[in-house]
Amino acid sequence: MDVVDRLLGNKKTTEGNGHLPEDAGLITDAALLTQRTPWQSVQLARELKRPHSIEVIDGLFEKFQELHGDRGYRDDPAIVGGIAELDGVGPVVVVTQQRGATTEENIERSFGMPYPEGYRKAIRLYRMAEKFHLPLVTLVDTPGAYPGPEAEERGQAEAIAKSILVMTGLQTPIVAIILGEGGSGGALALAVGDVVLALQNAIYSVISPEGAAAILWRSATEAEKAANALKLAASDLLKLGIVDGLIPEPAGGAHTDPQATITAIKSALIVQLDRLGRVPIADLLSARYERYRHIGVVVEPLPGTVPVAKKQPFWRKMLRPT
Amino acid sequence: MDVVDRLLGNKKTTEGNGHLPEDAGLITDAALLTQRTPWQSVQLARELKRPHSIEVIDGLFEKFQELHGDRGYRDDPAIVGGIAELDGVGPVVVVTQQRGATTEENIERSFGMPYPEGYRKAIRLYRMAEKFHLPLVTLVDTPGAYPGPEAEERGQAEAIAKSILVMTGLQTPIVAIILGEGGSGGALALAVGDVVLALQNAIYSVISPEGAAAILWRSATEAEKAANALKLAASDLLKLGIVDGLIPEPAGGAHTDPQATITAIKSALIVQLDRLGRVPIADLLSARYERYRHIGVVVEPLPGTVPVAKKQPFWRKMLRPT
Amino acid sequence: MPFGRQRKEFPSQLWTQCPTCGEMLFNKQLARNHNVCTKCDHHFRLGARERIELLVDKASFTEHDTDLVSGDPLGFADQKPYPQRVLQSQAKSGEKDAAICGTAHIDENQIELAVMDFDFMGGSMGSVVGEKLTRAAERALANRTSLLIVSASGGARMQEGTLSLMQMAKILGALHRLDEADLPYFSLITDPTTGGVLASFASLGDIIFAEPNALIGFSGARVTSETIGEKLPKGFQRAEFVLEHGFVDQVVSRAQLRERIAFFLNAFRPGARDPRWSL
Amino acid sequence: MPFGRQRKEFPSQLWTQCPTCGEMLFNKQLARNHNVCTKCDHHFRLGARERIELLVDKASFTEHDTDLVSGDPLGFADQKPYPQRVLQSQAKSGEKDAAICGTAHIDENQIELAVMDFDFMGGSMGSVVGEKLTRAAERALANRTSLLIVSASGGARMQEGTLSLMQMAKILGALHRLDEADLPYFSLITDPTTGGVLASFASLGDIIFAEPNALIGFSGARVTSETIGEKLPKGFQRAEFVLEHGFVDQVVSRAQLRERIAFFLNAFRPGARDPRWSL
Ligand SMILES: [Zn+2]
Ligand SMILES: [Zn+2]
Repeated sequence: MDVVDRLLGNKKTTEGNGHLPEDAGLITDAALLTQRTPWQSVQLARELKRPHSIEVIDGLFEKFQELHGDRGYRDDPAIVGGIAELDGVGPVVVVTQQRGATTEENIERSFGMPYPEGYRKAIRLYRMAEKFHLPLVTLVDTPGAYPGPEAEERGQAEAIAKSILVMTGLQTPIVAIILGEGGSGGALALAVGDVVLALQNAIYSVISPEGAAAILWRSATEAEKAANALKLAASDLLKLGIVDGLIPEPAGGAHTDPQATITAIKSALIVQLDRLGRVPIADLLSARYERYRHIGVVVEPLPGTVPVAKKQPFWRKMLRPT
Repeated sequence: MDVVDRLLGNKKTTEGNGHLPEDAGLITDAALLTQRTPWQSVQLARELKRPHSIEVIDGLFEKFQELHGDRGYRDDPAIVGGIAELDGVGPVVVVTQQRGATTEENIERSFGMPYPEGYRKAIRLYRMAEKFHLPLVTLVDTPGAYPGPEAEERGQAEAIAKSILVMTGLQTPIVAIILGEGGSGGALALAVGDVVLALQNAIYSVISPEGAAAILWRSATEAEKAANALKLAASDLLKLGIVDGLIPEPAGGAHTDPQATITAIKSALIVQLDRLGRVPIADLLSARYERYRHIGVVVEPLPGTVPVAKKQPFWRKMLRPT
Repeated sequence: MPFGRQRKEFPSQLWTQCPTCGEMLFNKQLARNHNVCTKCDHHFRLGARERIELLVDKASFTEHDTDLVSGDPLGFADQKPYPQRVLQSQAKSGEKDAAICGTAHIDENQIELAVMDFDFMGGSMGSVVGEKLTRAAERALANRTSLLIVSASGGARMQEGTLSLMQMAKILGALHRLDEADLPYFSLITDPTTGGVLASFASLGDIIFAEPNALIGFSGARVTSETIGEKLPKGFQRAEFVLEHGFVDQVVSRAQLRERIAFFLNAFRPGARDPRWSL
Repeated sequence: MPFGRQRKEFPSQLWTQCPTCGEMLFNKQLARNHNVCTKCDHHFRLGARERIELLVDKASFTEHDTDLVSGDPLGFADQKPYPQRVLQSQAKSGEKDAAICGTAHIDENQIELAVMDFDFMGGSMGSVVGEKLTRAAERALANRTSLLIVSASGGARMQEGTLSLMQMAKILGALHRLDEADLPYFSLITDPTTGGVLASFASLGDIIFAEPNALIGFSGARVTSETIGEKLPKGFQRAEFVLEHGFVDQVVSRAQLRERIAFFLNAFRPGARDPRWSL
């Protein structure tokens, strides 16, 4: 079922955006959401006390061993990755961005804005997951890739592009979860997956509301307007088919009860990895290709050329929760 | 036929070291060589007027288009590579080290001593050869990999290791030619091939004679002694099975008639690429594996026949000052 | 000499002043020289249609997906509604969106060609550009031919929000299949190419060409210099700078582009491969 | 306090002074602590046999290729003939050459293990080391098990000239086959690991461990600083420095090594892989 149909409302609401059945307590129908304004989501997604990646990793996994380095230039602390043990699933590869909890940590981790070597470390770990047939779990939380001149000189654009390319063809299941802020290409470089989930108050945008306001409204103070226009809130992303399901947060937001949030993430993750684990890898790759192939809205006036909804891969039925 | 047999002289001299039939005017039997002392070879191999890589490329190929960059840090001028057209063979990928003809050029090209990014550019081109099924031709001429601290920081060792690893498994024919000085690992990173040729007065060594003299004779002035001991001259490399054939040079050395030298290189290259082109790739890879698998000399007596030294208290040797 | 006075003597619709050497250039002559200054080789930007004419064998270009136009999935409006911006750009540029795609021949090699048009909303990439480029890659895969993408873009199109961002993954998914099939993909980066376009297909060609002095960067130079609060190195984010840093294979001036691309098309042409080498 | 006076009070065959904290350590106790200073965690070098004992499940090590010894292919002699050096090293170290290889278990995972012995001619790599390590990799491939190589070496062995250099390609050829078969290769880098050993198998593990403060470098620090004629940065070529620069996954102190390696062996164990994911 493609995005156009979804936008026209030709979808069974019980199937949310049609990517996932309702299971694992995921929100798959935006209509069921207690609405917040996009601007409120921006605030919550950036909330300093919101559980950050390392805290989430500690809560999600039995054991975690961090692996360092891109094998070419430097170990970037803004990207944290390694091997972890997940209850009932076994070993997985985890890759995430890490913001700091303190100013010192933020400086060390460049506020969760990775350098090219960070993305190259991520690529190395993606390939490790593929080589050893381990599922890949990514946690996304970044204002964006680091924009400094050194990052430009070392190929920020190439590193992001390569990371996305590798993920599109990686021969192992991938679950990507937007934890907080999904900042443009710097986030996408970790967010190509078979299933993409977002926390209920996460945001994911092509540009920060401030950036868009500065360019389109010529005033950074219009950030709230931009946030509304950009449809960057999780509920919008669900409607647009960019994320497949939302992980509920406590009423006051994730930071009011990190433990409950992490528990919700964990149960969602286990269910999704179990589902994907039952899909033959070749089908997984075609489905991943189709997932992105159908994102976007185009109008093609010539009769008969408007893309029709693709029939679901055969394994979709057998993935209904039993 | 393995190296031990060769060393024991159990080989048909007409077959040289047994790797290649006599063809294309190659010298495959060291006995047929007009002998020079190793030290004379060292001088000739380092002769400033000796034809260097770019000059050789210009002479060998119809067209050459250089490709730049490692896609990660920098374009290293000490490594020159690209796509070239070879008479009767078609397009090939060429990768080489380039020393300078002038002091300025030598400084720009760090005297033909590549940085890690140089080897990473080479690896990128090796893989391009594989992807597009083009044979790979490498020309080796370097005092060694650049030994400065920046090179260490950017992973000189990793880059060389990776380059060698990739060549051992590259799914396309490889002909490596030692033009002048083959300086240790920095040379080997370009010199793993199905066929490895050397110019008659080239040298190829695990360490420079000066370096060996400083360490083993504790005086750099013993370099000539070291050169003799190291068996680094082309004729020795042929006997040892490290190179498969020698390309004859004009009587006075390559620099006395670069054009004649290049013509000899060209005819040898065409014959070898034609031979390799007729080998199915799977067989080529096994043969390449076996080629290196059998280099080296070990003695394996029946168990017990080797005198066993009596052990010291184990903590004695552990605690030798570090 | 005082160009201020000079310019008056040159009606601007007929003449253009070269920003590099100051020469006043007769527009028709400039166009005949593919927008390259006849005096100092300064490369002005070149329109998408002129670019195609420059690159392909005469009359060999067959355009595809000509009627594909943008929707308004977000109902986006800033100072103007998005659909209105699109209509204005269509009127101004005479194109339906920021990419023109088709099948063509270069030196008798059939290729799929996609050329971005900076004149259309700054060459920004939304769903239409994503769809057209993806189809071009899929056609190359189906026809077992090479793909050439000419980039000129400010990046992803804000007015389609995160959907524009997703086009990066959509196109790269198709390029990954091309790569798996060992089919050549060439990227030609022209002035300016930034943001999400550089951070996806533009940076991943088997061979990457750039035009002289083209602006090539991920973040806008403004953002970048603000990040460190200092001036940027000379030539920062220019083609020659990017070449030195290892991310571009060749900087090629416009006059040689076609022949240069043909060289690699011929070198990588399946015909040029020796079947005896294939597994 | 004046260690000069102190040392007299400690007969050196019984006591060792820690170069980091200055503590006088009772040798037997130091050995029991696997040569790690009980006061400041300084890691002394550890012999190959003790290393094996430290890493593998009790009594699980079966040695292979025990009698493999070096020839003298070059007839090499510097101040002493090479064969004489070898005999002396054999006598001094009690080993036949600079690597000990065998099959063992770590946390019940069968692996092929190769441990270099710095006490034997500085752990230098000649034909014997090359042959033994290659056989170890080939056994791992044949048995579908993991391979662990513990490096400690000054590099290639000069006395076998270019033949020593070729061992790098020989071993890497075998490691490439291991990689193609998706079998895990672990590299543990110990003090010191330099030259041709670092520039081959030591730097290419799926996971690379290093011991604290181990010297890890391609060129000797002397050569390197002479190259630029200045002093080197603090910590240059030490494990922690190499970690920061991205070439080592983890710096692990000796006490945790076995458990840490076991973690990855279990994570990468074919049993741990879900067959449903394989193509
Ligand atoms: Zn001009
Ligand atoms: Zn101590």
